[in-house]
Amino acid sequence: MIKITKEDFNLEEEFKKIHSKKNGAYSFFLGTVRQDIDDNINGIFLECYEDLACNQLNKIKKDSTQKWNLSDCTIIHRIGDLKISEKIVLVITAAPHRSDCIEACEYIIDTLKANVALWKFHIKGKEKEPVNQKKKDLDKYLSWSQVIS
Amino acid sequence: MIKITKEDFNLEEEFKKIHSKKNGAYSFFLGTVRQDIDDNINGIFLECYEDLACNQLNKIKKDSTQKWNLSDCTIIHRIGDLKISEKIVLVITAAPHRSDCIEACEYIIDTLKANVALWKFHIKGKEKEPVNQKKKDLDKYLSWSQVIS
Amino acid sequence: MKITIKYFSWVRVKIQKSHELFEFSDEMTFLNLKNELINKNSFFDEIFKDRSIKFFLNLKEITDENISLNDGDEIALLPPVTGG
Amino acid sequence: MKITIKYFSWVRVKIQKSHELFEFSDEMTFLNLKNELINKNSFFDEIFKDRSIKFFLNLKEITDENISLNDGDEIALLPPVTGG
Repeated sequence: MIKITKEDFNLEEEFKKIHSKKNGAYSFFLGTVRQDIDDNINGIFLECYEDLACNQLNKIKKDSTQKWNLSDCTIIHRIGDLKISEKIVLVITAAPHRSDCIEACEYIIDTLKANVALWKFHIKGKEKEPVNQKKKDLDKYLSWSQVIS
Repeated sequence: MIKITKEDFNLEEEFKKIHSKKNGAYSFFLGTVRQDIDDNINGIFLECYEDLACNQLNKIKKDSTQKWNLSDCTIIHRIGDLKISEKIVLVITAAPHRSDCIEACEYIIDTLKANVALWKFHIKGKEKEPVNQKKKDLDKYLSWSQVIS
Repeated sequence: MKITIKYFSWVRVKIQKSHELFEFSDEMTFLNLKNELINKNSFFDEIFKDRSIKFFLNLKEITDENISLNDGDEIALLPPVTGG
Repeated sequence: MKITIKYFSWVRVKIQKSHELFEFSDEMTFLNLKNELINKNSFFDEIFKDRSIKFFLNLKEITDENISLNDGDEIALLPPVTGG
């Protein structure tokens, strides 16, 4: 399942949707709004080009399912205003064996961060400041090019 | 938190216990009882040398927390009789940034599989057959020796 | 011919709108459009010189600037993404 | 001197008990204990020849067979683990 939503989600409920007796291994990545010590923020705002982002997420799901032989995969991304410590993004990968789902889960979050039409803003008082892309996120994504191609 | 238990657990509840605004990233590994197509089983039985297993899990937690600068870590392992598709093991790692918690989570489950006093049995009718250690699990664990030392 | 242009992230903040509808009488390519826009507003000069911005036409990344545009097309200006 | 021996996995299944209490009158090392057990039951010969089995004394892996044993010690025979 691919979902872009303003709503919060529950990890146990999302697991139940993907849970199957044919799988022995599930890997989850959960990103939340971190209280940065250096950079005092009240929360974040997430902007999305939804039609494009859905296409991009579906392509990531398809590529990773083929490459790692996943049984299934969930990607949920929140949009809009989020407070400190709220959930932002959830990736769940399911497979018969663990190495596949662990590697695929990391690939998915790394690719999402570098390649899906979502933009983060720091909320400081009434201001929303666009967050710059981190070089290390781009480098991490590029490091997969040998694995996936 | 380290827990060896007969009781089931809820992913959202376990996340809430480890959730903190200082973390932006959580990695989960969940192992469940898989319905093996080749090898018809009714479920599994998990035996444990609890005093030793607790010591070993605490050491894994301590090592991985230091090595990857984790904020926190949860390891729950079920024991006793488990039916097909029931949860067996949960690892949650929490860190400010994702690469740390993803790598640490994989280290923890790989180390647990090769190095903690737990033994799996396949339940077939009224028989409980000890499961053999897989060479690939041992090899995977040994592959970490360069990372952790 | 009507072309919608969508703006995201700092581009949207700077131009103070999320999208804009432009009308052109002639047939045109994306390269023609770029020149038209730069003529209308010097802001676009900065945008089209910024190598980090990607351009999408109807949800597909533009790889050839000579691609023809059609009535109802949607073009998006995408700064580097920062989700996750 | 009383020594408890704990059995796990296929060792427990084969010996049909999870633990056993042995009494010895003399001071002894783990090496002495191994020989005593092999004398009592030839099953232990198989166990002590199996390089995959690990031996723990009071939750610490035995690395030196000449380690002295004390009253109340707990020794565990651990086949390769298969949790997770």
